[in-house]
Order: sequence, then structure tokens, then C-alpha cells
Amino acid sequence: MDSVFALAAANLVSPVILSFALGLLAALARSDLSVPEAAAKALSIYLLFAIGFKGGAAVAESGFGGTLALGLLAGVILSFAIPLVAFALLRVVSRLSVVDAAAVAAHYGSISIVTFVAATAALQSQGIAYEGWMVAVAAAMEAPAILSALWLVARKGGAAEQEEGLLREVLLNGSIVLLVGSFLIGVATGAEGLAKIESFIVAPFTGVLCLFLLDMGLIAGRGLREMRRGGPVSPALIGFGLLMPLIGGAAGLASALLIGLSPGGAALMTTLAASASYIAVPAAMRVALPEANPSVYLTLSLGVTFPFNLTVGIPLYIAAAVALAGG
Amino acid sequence: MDSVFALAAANLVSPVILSFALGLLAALARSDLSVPEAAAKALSIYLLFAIGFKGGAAVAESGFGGTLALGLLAGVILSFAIPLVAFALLRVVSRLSVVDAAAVAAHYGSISIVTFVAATAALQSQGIAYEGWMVAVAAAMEAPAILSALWLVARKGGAAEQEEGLLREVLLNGSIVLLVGSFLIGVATGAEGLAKIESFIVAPFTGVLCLFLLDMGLIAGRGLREMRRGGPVSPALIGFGLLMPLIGGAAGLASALLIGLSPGGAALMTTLAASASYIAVPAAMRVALPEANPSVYLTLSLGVTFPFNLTVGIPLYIAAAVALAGG
Amino acid sequence: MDSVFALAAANLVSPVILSFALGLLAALARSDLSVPEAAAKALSIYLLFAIGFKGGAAVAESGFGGTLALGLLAGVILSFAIPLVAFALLRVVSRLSVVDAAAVAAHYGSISIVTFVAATAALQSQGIAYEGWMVAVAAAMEAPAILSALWLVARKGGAAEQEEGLLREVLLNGSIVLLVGSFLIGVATGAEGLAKIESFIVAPFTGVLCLFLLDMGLIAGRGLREMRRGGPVSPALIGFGLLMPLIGGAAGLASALLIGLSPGGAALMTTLAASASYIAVPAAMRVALPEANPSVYLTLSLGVTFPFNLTVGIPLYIAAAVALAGG
Amino acid sequence: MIRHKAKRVEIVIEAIMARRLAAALTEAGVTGFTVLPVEGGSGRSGPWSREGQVTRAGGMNAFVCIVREERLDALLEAAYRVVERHIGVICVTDCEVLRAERF
Amino acid sequence: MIRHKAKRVEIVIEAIMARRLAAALTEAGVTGFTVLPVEGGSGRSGPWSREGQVTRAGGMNAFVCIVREERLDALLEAAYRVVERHIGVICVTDCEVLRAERF
Amino acid sequence: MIRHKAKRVEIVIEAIMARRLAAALTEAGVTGFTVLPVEGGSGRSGPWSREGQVTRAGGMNAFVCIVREERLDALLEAAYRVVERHIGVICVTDCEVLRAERF
Ligand SMILES: Nc1ncnc2c1ncn2[C@@H]1O[C@H](COP(=O)(O)O)[C@@H](O)[C@H]1O
Ligand SMILES: Nc1ncnc2c1ncn2[C@@H]1O[C@H](COP(=O)(O)O)[C@@H](O)[C@H]1O
Ligand SMILES: Nc1ncnc2c1ncn2[C@@H]1O[C@H](COP(=O)(O)O)[C@@H](O)[C@H]1O
Ligand code: NA
Ligand code: NA
Ligand code: NA
Repeated sequence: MDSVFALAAANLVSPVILSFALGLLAALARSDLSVPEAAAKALSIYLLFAIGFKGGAAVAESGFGGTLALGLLAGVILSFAIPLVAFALLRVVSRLSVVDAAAVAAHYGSISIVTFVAATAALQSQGIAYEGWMVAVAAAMEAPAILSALWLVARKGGAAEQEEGLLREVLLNGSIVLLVGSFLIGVATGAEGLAKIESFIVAPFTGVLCLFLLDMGLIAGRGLREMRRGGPVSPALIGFGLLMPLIGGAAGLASALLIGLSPGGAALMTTLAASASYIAVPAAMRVALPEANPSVYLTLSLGVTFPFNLTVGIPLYIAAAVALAGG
Repeated sequence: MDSVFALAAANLVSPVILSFALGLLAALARSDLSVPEAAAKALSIYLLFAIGFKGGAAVAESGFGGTLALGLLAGVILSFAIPLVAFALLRVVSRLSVVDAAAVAAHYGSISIVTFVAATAALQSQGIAYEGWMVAVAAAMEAPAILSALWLVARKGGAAEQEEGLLREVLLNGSIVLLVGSFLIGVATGAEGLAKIESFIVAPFTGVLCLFLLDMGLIAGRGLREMRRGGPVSPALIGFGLLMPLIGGAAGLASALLIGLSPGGAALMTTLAASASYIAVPAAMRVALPEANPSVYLTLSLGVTFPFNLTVGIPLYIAAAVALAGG
Repeated sequence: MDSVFALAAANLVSPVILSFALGLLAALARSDLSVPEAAAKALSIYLLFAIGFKGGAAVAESGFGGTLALGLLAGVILSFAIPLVAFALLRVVSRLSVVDAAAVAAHYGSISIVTFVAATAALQSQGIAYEGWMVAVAAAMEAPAILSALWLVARKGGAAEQEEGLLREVLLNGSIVLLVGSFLIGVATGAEGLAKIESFIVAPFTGVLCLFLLDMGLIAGRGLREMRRGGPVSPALIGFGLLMPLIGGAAGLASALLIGLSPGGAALMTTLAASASYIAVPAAMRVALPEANPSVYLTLSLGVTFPFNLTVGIPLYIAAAVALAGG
Repeated sequence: MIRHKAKRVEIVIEAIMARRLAAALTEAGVTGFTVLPVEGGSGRSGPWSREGQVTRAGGMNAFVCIVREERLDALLEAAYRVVERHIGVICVTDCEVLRAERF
Repeated sequence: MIRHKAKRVEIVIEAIMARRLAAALTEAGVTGFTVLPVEGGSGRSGPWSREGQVTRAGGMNAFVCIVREERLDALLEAAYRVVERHIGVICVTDCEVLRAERF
Repeated sequence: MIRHKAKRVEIVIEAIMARRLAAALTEAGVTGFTVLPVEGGSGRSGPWSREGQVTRAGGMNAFVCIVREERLDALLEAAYRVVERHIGVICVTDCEVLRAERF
């Protein structure tokens, strides 16, 4: 337990976390510090490309191993199942409508790729290896949760918009395509390809992550400021935002142990299950469940769960995974 | 011949080419993956600055050699002459109007700096040296083709807009100024200057090129999608887009042999002559020949000839140049 | 004296200065070369983050030393006092109104962080060390000058807008928050933190600075072009723009000697006092003194004083500081 | 310059719905429109800004669409079906255009 | 489609004043508006462009604000107080809106 | 607030022609206008979008230009000469302005 705290403390004084904190504080203090939208999008393209490529190159080195298919399957099942748990919990602890609860649930079933990236950075700084194809699992976990949410709404008689194009749109959204695409490029070009672009995607990676998290902090801080002014997010909901990642994480860790991932891979699977989407799922909800209130799900996933995972969650998940899956 | 295929195959599995392919496929599959306009422009500024500077620094190292003036002259003549060939060919194989044919011809006389950059990257990964001042030749080849096209239209009684400012505007367009300017900075500051900014313009170069080509792929893919919906680009025109680079390239290679360039330099001259503009010339055409249909010339240069050069052309041009100009 | 010229000459052929010159010339020649606004902002975020972080990490290494408090105090006093001198001088040499003169004065009391960055780059290339916390002094000098200017206007019966939020806004403006924030992150994470993001914020730094100065050159050039068309900037004002940095710089150098800074630190203090703001102060003036003519203060600070400092000033300040504060 | 009466319709809509609106307009025979970026705004669902956003859910667009009077109803019905359950505004102004053959 | 008469107010204002204008509008009970980015322009204070700017002093925004006729005066007074000493323009157009309950 | 009648002219034009339009307007004595970025659109020449573009040929701008009624014709003629052979639309709306001395 001590070492968890030590890890958490070490994690907290990393430039990555402190950059997030800086953004958060700047926004709460109403500084006009801001990152242009185009720059933020460019940073996210860089991160997705780099993390995908590195994963692919690692697979090209070490092979897929036997567990890739199991890993994908576990991820998809988790993404389908977690929203059901989240929905039930929300209906008990909060007064959210069916539509709002389903929308929030979808976010928790899906994943946050930046949380995943931060976890890989933490693993790397602790020298813990992981399966390169975990990025493919991350991609596979983005969409199923959306289907669960729409099913929940339909079952309760709600009118999720019968959007034909939606599933296609979600499966082909920019983040998934870029992540999977660069993963495949990494697999195809391997160590040789990596050598060519290493000084672009490996060396500066953590620094770019700092700037990206600065921006995430700014956005989360703006959201929290709205919340303080009396938004729709109650203390019970905040409690949900802190508890749900632990529930999801536990399910993720259990699955990881079941299919026999390495300690690093188990930590990542835990992180994925514990994290909540704020890129792909909000967009899908705006299309399919426009009546759901975006400030509820964005505040929870970006303002509560994301910082929780970044600061407390990740070191905890790593420690747990190492303890349970480790040598 | 075998080695050409081997080279082409090696070229095809490079991260650079695969990034282009990823963009192309994403656009064809109607993914919403996109690079913000400001980020794409920033990437192109980086590439122009880096390629110009490196060329200049190389010249500062090794001197201009005797052939710079000849190289520039050859480039200018090629840029003037190729549109005449292209125009004649287009009038035979297609039913394009005089104005449309002239506009397309201008693109093929001018050059694509990204194709040039990709060729330098390919040369570098094969360890083949080239004259640093080839970037100056690239800059010199951008504009003359435009004059040829306007002359063609005027000769046929067409009304090219009598735009006073146009020539000035083309000669001082951003890409040319940046390329020539950074080339001169490279010449002035030499190896010492290069050392100061090497880890910015050399090490990450190929990685940045990947992201830029991802964007190029997205744009080319969107263009091709329009084409499939029944645009104005006929099979005959596509044939032209595949044949013309070979004709232009042959002329470029012949000139290079005539003036005695190194194998690497000859490969670049071939590539320049084979490539078609999609940055400077389209803009000039919109001003001077607004009646010309942009989807014809953009689809051909960006959707057909650019991918052809990137995948098949460049390895072919390098192999030919090495075979004919090589030791 | 010889060595000053040698230094100035060496300074002039650095890629950094030549990039500025390229931008300047391109704008004067009315090239359409331009850097997207979002890219320019992203570059400035990078520079502020990097310079702040490196300063903080240096402090974490070597300790604050005894002079930090004195340095901050000296900076604040200089920022308050220099506008008074500048104002008096302007009222003598020019016919600017009280409001215009006060607005210009505010710019010269405040600082230009890019000039500061260029000075640190010059120090580094000459291997001269400096106190890492000078970035904190830079941040502390941004705002006081604004108060002096408003006081000058109020004393003359002018109506500076009684903007409640203004002081808060200035103190929490994006540049200050980012500079101070990243400085503190650097202090907190120290050499270990620096190691993690070194290849992002140290290695490519000078190259990024080149692109940023290219953009600064473009903006300065556009301003000068307006001026040539008969703007409100008289020769007397240009003389002020060249003289004032020397006056401010002398005051800065005297303070530095008084409090016993290292030669590098003294050079930076001189540079700060000599530089004129063009980011924070113009914005504050638009809010508080909207009647002041922005083309006067922007042309002077960005079109005259900034290039002067970049080319002649910095080598001069370094030489003077080394001569007077040095071993 | 001869000017012809027409209608100018301005539709502020979530960026995520823009593709659908464009498709609906095209289907309704409205082939000419211009899409403007929107930087921020405020409405019943509170204030928002595009700064630093990465989520594709944020952001809005403004469609400007100039049509002959007789096509206005078709346009509004098509637009309304897309906007119906979503936030956003639709506003119509009288205007005059040059080059009427283009509309 | 039933359309309701309303007013469309367009305010071009320095970006640095945008936050103040938004606050003033909100205070005057105008809670709906859309902010458009402006790329450049020209006026009595000369031409300007947003390209490559880093100073926060440059740049303008265009506010578009649709209100019921009876709130127009309150809106204009609030806006005028902010713009008064600053550069920028205010322009009012008649318009019609769908979904009048939103305004 | 006293309001004065004026005309609001909106010109959607290729970005590459924007510099020429600005010059033509200035020459015609129209010194006030605002240039908005355009993100995409659709017309007889098909749909387009600014995303990821690097060519300077793509992209459009929207000029908004408020003038006194008596200068409208001069403005339209100047604008028309620039737009004539190019794609793009010109649209005129009645409006009212505050601070009439500025126009
Ligand atoms: N009265 C209005 N005038 C102009 N834009 C509006 C107005 N009301 C809403 N909007 C725009 O529509 C968006 C959504 O509005 P709402 O549905 O009221 O939340 C806002 O963020 C604004 O961009
Ligand atoms: N007549 C006008 N029509 C449209 N926009 C204008 C007009 N006059 C001024 N503007 C805008 O307001 C800004 C400031 O104008 P001014 O106060 O005249 O310098 C200009 O840069 C334009 O963006
Ligand atoms: N009816 C219209 N309403 C608004 N914008 C239009 C309209 N028609 C054309 N445009 C704009 O003008 C551009 C060129 O139109 P076109 O000349 O028809 O290809 C389009 O891409 C749109 O941005
Ligand atoms: Na999850
Ligand atoms: Na060519
Ligand atoms: Na100063």
C-alpha cells in the first residue's frame, strides 16, 4: 500500500500531470490562456498516430502472441457490459432521466485514449512492458458501449434517433481510423519503419503529451466552472464519477487476469475499462440522443473521472495489476 | 528490372507511403478523419523551410559546383516546354476545351514540392547523394509553366484575364519565397547554422512528412470520391495522368544527363519534371483562367499523378537515374 | 568594441535572425507567405512553456540563490519607472497626445518575451550561464507598466476606462500564467522532469524559434508597409524607438549590477528593460485606452524596437553585461 | 445592376449535424449554400466556445443559403426535419441578388 | 412552416471586448447569440488581418443575435455601452424565425 | 437609439480573389468591410471544404459590407467586376445602423 502512495506521489509531480493541473487552475482562475482548436486537434492527431504506430511496431517485433483475439473479445464484452452496470447504478443514485443515464453510461463503457496514453507513459517511466496490440483493444472498445446505451433507451420506450449512418460513422470516426491505421502501418513497417520516424514519435512524445494535457486541463476547468455556477451535476453524480472507474477497472483487471495478460497489459486493460470517453461518444450522443444533456456527461467524464484516473487511478491500476498479474 | 520492383516494394511499405494510403482509404470510406487547415499549412511551412535550409547548408558545405546555372536553365526550359507537349497530348486524347487543356498542361509543367521531398527522403534512405541546390531548381520550375499555359490560351483566341499583378504574385507566392529564402539562409549559415536547428529540421523530418502525406491522402481521396460520383474526369484523362509523368520524367532525365548531374540530382530532376503542381498553379489558374474547371486539374494532379509518382514513379526515376547517370 | 561588432555580425548570420529578416522582406515585397493564426499561437505556447520549464528546472538544480527577491523587486520597479521616462521623452520629441504617449510608454515599461527568448538563445550559443529564475522576473515585469500608463492618463485628466476586471485580466493573461506555471512545474519536477521532456523542449527549441520569428518578421513587415503608405509614425518616433531601448537597457543593466546578477543574468535584465511588449500590453490598451492609436504603438514596438533589439541590441547588451558584471 | 428578390436563410446548427443538413438540403433541391465556422455562442443550453476543443461533439456551424422565394418552403421543411430535435436557430431575411440565374 | 417576426442584430467588435459584450448582453436578458470568427477587414482605422497574429489585441468577432422586436432596444443599449468608445459596427435587420419559443 | 437606413451587402468569393475585391472596394470608395472565413459550401461547381487544404486555390471568404444606400450601386459595380467571371454570390439586404457617421 505504501508503494501505491509513493507511486501516486511520483506520478503527481510528473510534468504531464502538472501540466494538466496548470490548465485546470488557469481555467478556474478565469485566465484567458487557451490552445487554438486547430492546435489541439493537431496534437491529438500526433498522439493517436504515435501511440498506434508504436504499438504496431512492437507487435511486429514480438509477434501477436496468443492472446490478441482474447484481448479484443474481452474489450468488446467489457464495452458492451459496463454501460449496463453504470446505467443501473445511475438510476439508483441519481435522478437522471433514462436518456441522460443511458448517455452517461455509454461514456463509461467506451474509453478515453488520452488516459490510455498517460498510462503507457507511466508504465514506460517505470520500465514495465506491455502488449503492443493493446492499442487495438482500445480501438475495439470505443464503439460497443454506444450500442448498449441505445438499446437501453429503446428498451425503456425512448426514441433513440433511428440514424442509419450512425453505426458506420462511429466505427469510422477519425480517432479509430487513425489509431487502427497507424497500428497497421507500424505492424507493416516494423522496427525499420520505427527507426525512420522514431525521433518524431518517440523522443518528443511526453512533451507533446504535456501540452495536450494542458489543453485538457483548460477544458475540464471551464466545465467545472460552469458546474460551480449551478449546473446539473449533483454530489451524487460526482460520487458516481469517482466510483464507476473503480468498478469498471475491477472488471477490466479481472478480465485481464482471466486471459493472462502481462502485468503491463493488465494495467492497460484496467485503465481502459476504468476510463470514460469524451471524444467519440459525446459526438454519437449528440446525433442519436440529442435530448440528453451534454453538460452532464461531459462534466462527469472530463471534469471528474478523467482527472481522477490521471492522478489516483493510473498508479493504483498499475500497482494492482503488478501485484496480481506480476511475476 | 528486378531491383526496380524490389525498390518499389521497399518504397511501398515505408511509413511515408502508407500514411498517404491511410488518408486515401479513410477518405474513400468516408471517415470523418481530417487535419485542420491551419495544421496542414503549418506542416507545409515546416517542410518547405526544412528542405530549403538543408539544401542551402549542403551547398555551403560543398560549394555550388559548376552546374547550378545549367541546372536552373534546364529547369526553366522544361517548365516552359512540358506544357506544350501536355497540351498537344490532351487535345488528342481528350475532349477538354482549350482553356481546360491549357490549365491542366500548366500543372504538369510546374512541379510538386511534396513529390520532390518524398524523392529526397527515398534517396536518403538509400544513401544516394544529390546536389543541394536542386531545391533552387524546384523553385525556378514553379512559375514558367503558367506563362506557357496563358500563351497557349491567348494564341487560340481565349481570354486569359489580363491580370497585371499575376506574374508578380506567382513569383512571390509563399512556397517559392519560403523555399528560396530558407535555401539562402542555409547557404549563409552553413554547417554551423544547421547544427543549431538540426534536431528540429532533420531528425523529425520523415515523421512530419508522414502526417503531411496523411493529409494529402485525405484530400486526394475526397477528390477521387467526387470523381466516382461522375465528375468530369474520363478514363482517357486518367491515362494522361499516368503517362504524362513518364514523358515529363524522360525529358527531365535527358536534361540531367546532358548537364551532367550526379545520379541523385538526376533522379530529382526527373522527379521534378514528372511531377504536377497542386499548390501554386491551381491558385494562378483560378485567377487567370477562372473558366477552367478546377476539378479536372486537381483530380488529375493530386488524385492520379501524385499517387502514381509517390508509389511507382519515384523508385522508377531513381533506378533509371542510377542506371544511366551512375558510376 | 571590436568584439561587439564581431558578436553582432555572428548574431546577424544566425538562422534565427535571418528567419526574421526573411519574414520582413517577404511582407515588404507583398508575398502572400503567411503563418496561420492558430499555428503562430501554438508556436508561442511552445516557446513560453519551454522557456518557463527550463528556467524552473535550472532553479531546481542550483537553488534560488539570494537574489531572486531582489531581482523581482528590481524588475517591478523598472517596469513602473520606465514608462515615466518614456512618456516624458515622447512628449518632448513627438506630438503624440497624452493618451497615445501613455500607451506607447506602457509598451516600453513592459517586456517582450520573444526578445528575452532570443537573448537566452544567444547566451547559450556563447556558453554564458544565467539565473534560471530570470523568467519569473520577465513575468513580473509584464504588468506594472500598464498601471503607470493609466496613472499618467488619469493625472492629465484623461479618461482611462474604469475597467474593474482589467488588472485581474492582465495579471492572469495567458502568457504570464503559462510562463509562471511552467516555471513552477520545472521547479517541482527538476532535472528528472526535464529529462522526460528534454527532447521536446530543448533540442528543437532554436528551430521552433526560427519559425516563430519568421512569423514575427511577416507581421512587422506588414506594419512597416502600412507605415510607408503614410501612417502616423514620424521620424522622431522612429528615433524614439531606437533610443528608448538603450535608455531602458541602461537602467536594467545598472539595476543588475546593483543587485549582483551574474553576467548572463545581467544581460537578460538589460534585455528585458530594453524590450517593448507587443502581446500583453496592446490588449490591455485596447480595453483601457481605446482612443490610443494601435498603429503607433504596434509599429514602434514590433516594427522598430523589436528588430533593433534582435539584431543590434542583444549582442550589445551581452557585451556590456559581460564587460561590467563579468569576472 | 438589376437585382432580384430572394430569401436568405441562416441556420445555426451543431457541427456534428452539418453533414446531415447538407444532405437534406441537397435532397430538397437546394444546391447552393455556404458554411461558416462558429467560434462560440450562448443559448438555452448555456455558453460554449470552440477554443481547444477536441471532442467532435462541440462546435456549431452557420449555414447561409440564398434561394428563390418559391423554394423557401421546401428548404425550411428540409432544414426543420434535421434541426427539429436539436439545438440551433433558423432565421429568414428578405434579400436581393445579382446574377439570379445562379439561384 | 409558421414564421415569426424578429430582429437580427450583427455586431462587429474587437475580440478583446467580446467577453465584455457577452456579459453585457446576458445582463440585458439577451441569452442567445452566436459568435463568428472574423478573418480581417478594413475601416477607418485601416485594414487588418488575422494571419499569424499572436497579440491578443488584434482580431475581431462578429456577434449575431436574434431577438424579439420588443427586446431590441434593451439589446442595442447594452451593446452600445460596450462598443461606444471602441471601433466596430452594429447593424439591425428584419427577419423571421421558426421555433419562436426559443427567442 | 436612433437607427439609420443602410444596405448590407454580402459577397461570397474565392479566397484567392479576396485581395482583388478589397482593392476594388477601396477604389470605389467603400472603405469599411469585414471578411469572414468560410469553412465549406456547395454550389453549381460542387461541394467543397476547407479541411486540410494546402492549395491556395481552395477556400472562399464572405465579405460583409455595410453602406449608405447612395453608395450601393458603386459598390455593386465594383464588386461585380471582380466576381464576374468567377464563382460566388452577391446578396443585398436592407438594414439599419447605429453610429451612421461611420458609414
Ligand atoms: N437568439 C439567438 N441568436 C443567435 N444565435 C442563437 C440564439 N439562440 C441560440 N443561438 C445559437 O444556437 C446555439 C444553441 O442554442 P440553444 O439551443 O438555445 O442552446 C447557441 O449556442 C448559439 O450559438
Ligand atoms: N461599413 C462597414 N461594413 C462592415 N464592416 C465594417 C464597416 N466598417 C467597419 N467595419 C468593421 O469594423 C472594423 C473597425 O472599423 P473602424 O472602426 O472603421 O476602423 C473594420 O476592420 C471592419 O472589420
Ligand atoms: N444559393 C447560395 N447560397 C449561399 N451560398 C452559395 C449559394 N450558391 C453558391 N454559394 C456559395 O458560392 C460557392 C460557389 O458557388 P457556385 O458558383 O454555384 O459553384 C459555393 O461553394 C457556396 O459557398
Ligand atoms: Na471504460
Ligand atoms: Na512537372
Ligand atoms: Na521594457
